[in-house]
Amino acid sequence: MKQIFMDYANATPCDSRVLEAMLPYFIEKFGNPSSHIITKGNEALSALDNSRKIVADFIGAKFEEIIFTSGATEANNLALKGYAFANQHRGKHIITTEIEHFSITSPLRTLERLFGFEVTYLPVDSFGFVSPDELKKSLRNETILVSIQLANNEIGTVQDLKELISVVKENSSAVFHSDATAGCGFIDINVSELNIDLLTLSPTSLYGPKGVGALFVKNGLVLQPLIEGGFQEGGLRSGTENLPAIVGFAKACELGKIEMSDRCNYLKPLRNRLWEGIEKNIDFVHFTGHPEKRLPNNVSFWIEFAEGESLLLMLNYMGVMASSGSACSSNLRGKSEDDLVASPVLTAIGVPKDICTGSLTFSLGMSNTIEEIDYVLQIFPGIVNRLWQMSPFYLDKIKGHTPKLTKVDK
Amino acid sequence: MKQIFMDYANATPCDSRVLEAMLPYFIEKFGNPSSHIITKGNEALSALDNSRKIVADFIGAKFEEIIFTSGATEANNLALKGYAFANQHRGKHIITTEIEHFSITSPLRTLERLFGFEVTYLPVDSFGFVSPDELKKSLRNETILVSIQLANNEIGTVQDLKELISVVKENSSAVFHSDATAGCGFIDINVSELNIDLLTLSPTSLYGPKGVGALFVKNGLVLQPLIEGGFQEGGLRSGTENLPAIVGFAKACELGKIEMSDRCNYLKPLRNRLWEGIEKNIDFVHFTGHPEKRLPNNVSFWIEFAEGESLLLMLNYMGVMASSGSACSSNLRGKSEDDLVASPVLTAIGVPKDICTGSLTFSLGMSNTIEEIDYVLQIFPGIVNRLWQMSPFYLDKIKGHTPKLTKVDK
Amino acid sequence: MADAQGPYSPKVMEHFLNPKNMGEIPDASGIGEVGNPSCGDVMRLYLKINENEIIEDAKFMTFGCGAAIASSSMVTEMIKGKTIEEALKVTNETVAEALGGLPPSKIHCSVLAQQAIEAAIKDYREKKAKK
Amino acid sequence: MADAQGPYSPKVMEHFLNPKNMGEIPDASGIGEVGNPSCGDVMRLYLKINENEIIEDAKFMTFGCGAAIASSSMVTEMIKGKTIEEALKVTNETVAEALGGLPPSKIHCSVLAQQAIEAAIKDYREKKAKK
Ligand SMILES: Cc1ncc(COP(=O)(O)O)c(C=O)c1O
Ligand SMILES: Cc1ncc(COP(=O)(O)O)c(C=O)c1O
Repeated sequence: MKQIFMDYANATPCDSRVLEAMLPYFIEKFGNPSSHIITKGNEALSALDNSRKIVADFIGAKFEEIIFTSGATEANNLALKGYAFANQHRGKHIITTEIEHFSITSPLRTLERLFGFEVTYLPVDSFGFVSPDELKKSLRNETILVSIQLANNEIGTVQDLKELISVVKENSSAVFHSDATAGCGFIDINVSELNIDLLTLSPTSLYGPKGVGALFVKNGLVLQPLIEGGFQEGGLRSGTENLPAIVGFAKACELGKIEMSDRCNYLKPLRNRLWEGIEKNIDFVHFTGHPEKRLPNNVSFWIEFAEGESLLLMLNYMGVMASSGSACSSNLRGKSEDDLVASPVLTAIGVPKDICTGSLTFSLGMSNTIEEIDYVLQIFPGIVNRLWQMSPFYLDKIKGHTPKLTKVDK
Repeated sequence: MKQIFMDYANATPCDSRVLEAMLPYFIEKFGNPSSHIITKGNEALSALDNSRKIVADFIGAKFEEIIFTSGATEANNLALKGYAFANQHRGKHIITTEIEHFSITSPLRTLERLFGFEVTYLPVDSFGFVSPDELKKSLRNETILVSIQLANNEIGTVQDLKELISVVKENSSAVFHSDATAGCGFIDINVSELNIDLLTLSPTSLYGPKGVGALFVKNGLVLQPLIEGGFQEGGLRSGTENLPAIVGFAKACELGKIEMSDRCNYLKPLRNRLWEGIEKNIDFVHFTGHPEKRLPNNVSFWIEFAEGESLLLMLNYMGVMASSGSACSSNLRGKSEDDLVASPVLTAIGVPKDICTGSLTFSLGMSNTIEEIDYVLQIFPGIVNRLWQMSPFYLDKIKGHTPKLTKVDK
Repeated sequence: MADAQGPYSPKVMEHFLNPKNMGEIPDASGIGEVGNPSCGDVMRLYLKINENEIIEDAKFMTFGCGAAIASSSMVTEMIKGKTIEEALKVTNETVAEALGGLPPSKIHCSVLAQQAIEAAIKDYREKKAKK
Repeated sequence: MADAQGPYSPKVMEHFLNPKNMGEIPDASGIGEVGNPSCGDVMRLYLKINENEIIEDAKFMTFGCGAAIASSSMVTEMIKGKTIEEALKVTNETVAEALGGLPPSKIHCSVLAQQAIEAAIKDYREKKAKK
């Protein structure tokens, strides 16, 4: 059976041009940039410098403002804990939102629990937007840091960062961090236009490699490093640099810069076709996120009377791979039921908490085709119906209601 | 000119079999192990599980006792800060040695400076050995953690960990961590025989990839994660797993296990030839580290009246790459003179502090040959002599002294 | 560790994809509905019990994940033809075992199945007592 | 950022690999020895100064890194033929510049060169005063 991958928010293959750029750095150019007195090390340092320059250019930053990390999660942790530890004498209040990734909220919970910080989690509206007014009201004298994502990987909503940043800048001395992991492959970012202080970048949405990410740290900001040792990355992140991945990240940025608008133009019609097809053919569907201000590759919704993990399993059985924010589909590797955590994003945008929601996210990529979209639209109604037929809630509900389903498999 | 690489302690190329094992995971098998409900994710999780099993077997650990990190530096930071933060209620005293890598001492300095811990830095003897008696005397009721390296990457000395661990276990309730980065490619490690609690592993000396490492965490130990987020690695280390590198790491362990003794048998005679040649032909040389209990690939020494960076530059000019612990050769990327840090290892073993030592380390690898050793032996005396001829100290010293030098270039 | 098949055993997938005894029993002797408040799973079990207290038929309606649906299907198969005393001896462990094991985080789904039997039999006994 | 040549400019490497004016001047008019206690670099500068206070010859002996040796070599070249007043105007910046720049962490090597001139000329003047 054909395998159709529509979970690009959680995993992307490397672009073959990215892998090609990386390959020399495994065996041939294996040097350590810190040993740049010797030829091999100097060759490595040149590649590192060159990569840093490309990634800096990608977001309009300066060379020395890019700190390479092992990924977006580490960059988020460094931004939050690193800034908090180094600047706690100025205040111990941090502001974020209710729809951040766990790599934002988990370190913040630790700062609260172990290190005496106070964190405000701003609510969002039903589209997932943070209100500039609420943000303004939550700023205090002791607020040292505000962290708000660029785009949400689950519901696709893209914040108006520029406005949110100016609210913070005009009303406080707090610095602004944004997790741009989910957006940086689709949205042109310029750190000086945004007037932002800290920004997390990931190659994930750029068809770059795993094992690398970057934190933009505006010149002059002081951070306490989390990973200390050999003074790499200006002392902010020690450890021998993962040069193949860094070179691949840079290549992905270089290609992304050139091809970004083409990619968006390719993905948007596919996304719209999927969205419209689902809207037309399936009942009890609630789309999530803003219809316009959203990632060009994201279709997200929840379906009444069908549970997310079951939807995923059936779709996967039919060769279609997507993701869900339902508790039941989370963290299946956990040690107990307590390790299952529903996505807080759905709760934050007002999806009723008392039902285990059938949330689904299709995130498209450059390998997807119209034919694939049409195949999904062909099989999906039957899958939904099958689960409805098992659901006691659906049974109770439909007495007297004729669902809009147009196709039913078997 | 032929390039002769003898700095394997700081950089190793991937074994081609390691790279081959990694390749499918960049493009084809690009899934995210956390999305293992879907086929691509499950394929990734299987590879992750399989890799974890191989790395666990490599040191006789259990599957769930291996935590993958982005490298040895991160593993060291996680072991030290992670254990300290989670167990500070039991005491705030930590013991380490004066010859640890910066990825041990830097996080410990931070624990002292910012978080109220007290750290004892045990002295070592002239070979670099920690004294079991001194260790015993330094243990206190509040000692929660002892961290002593397996082998020193600079002077090659291998500690008797088994004895040191039993001193700690018999006289305290502290847990024992060891940084095995420099030793794990050459020394068979069994965590249960050692009775060790935490152990840092790196693929560096195993011809594995950059960007990955592992921390062995004995079942039952509680650590505060440094990088938090999506609950990967049992919650101890979040972030999408760097699967290609993890698979490569496992392959490197697999091969290392099989080939370790062959590798040692290949390297030792080369090392001895280099050592003996230098000993015979060059005056004012002081070998460092223990002559027997040392890494099979390491020749380290310092030379009077010649500075390390100059030696490196001249060797490199002649096509030979090595490393030095001299201040002048350190951290050349630093922002000022203050960023130059001499290796504390040499001071710890009693090398006179007041001269900028001409320390050199040749660390051999499987690509090196007898011919390469002989080439080094041929050019090295001339290089040393050239620097001596420039040195005011040498000038003052040799009045009346005939140096042992047998060959002099030009 | 992951099975080559995915998070679930082949048996779980079999019961999930082709559940046995799915649906209602309109004139059920006892109906048990149990749920897991933490994730919202709900399992409704219908039993047809004859005068010898033998379970002649069992059906289910379940809202939940793959493990919940498979556990529902498996439990109906396990108790059909059994006396209610025998059925009450079916535990979550036996359900999970019959399914070839469940991931640790999904053990609660087999617990739900055990609870559903208990609830349905309680309902049957209460209805019978009322008659 | 790294130069394609390594940490040092081609000019530094040239002076390091083929230093000019290396050695002693047995009957030097002035000798300056300066050092950097933090890393142990020592630069000894010998000057031959004629009756018109023109530096006729300059030689050095240096223990130190590539930058220290290159700075020594460069500074001897720069001051040969100059009057001592002119020589005293040679600054660490001009030495570093003449070398095509130095890494920030190595600027102190060019400072050493400047200090060596000052020390050697001081020694010359003291010796002269004693006569
Ligand atoms: C918005 C967002 N931030 C951060 C991350 C963490 O990225 P990584 O797991 O690559 O570290 C993700 C991953 O999906 C994400 O979607
Ligand atoms: C003994 C020792 N520990 C730790 C490290 C740090 O390793 P990495 O830079 O790969 O994180 C090194 C690196 O050379 C080392 O030699």
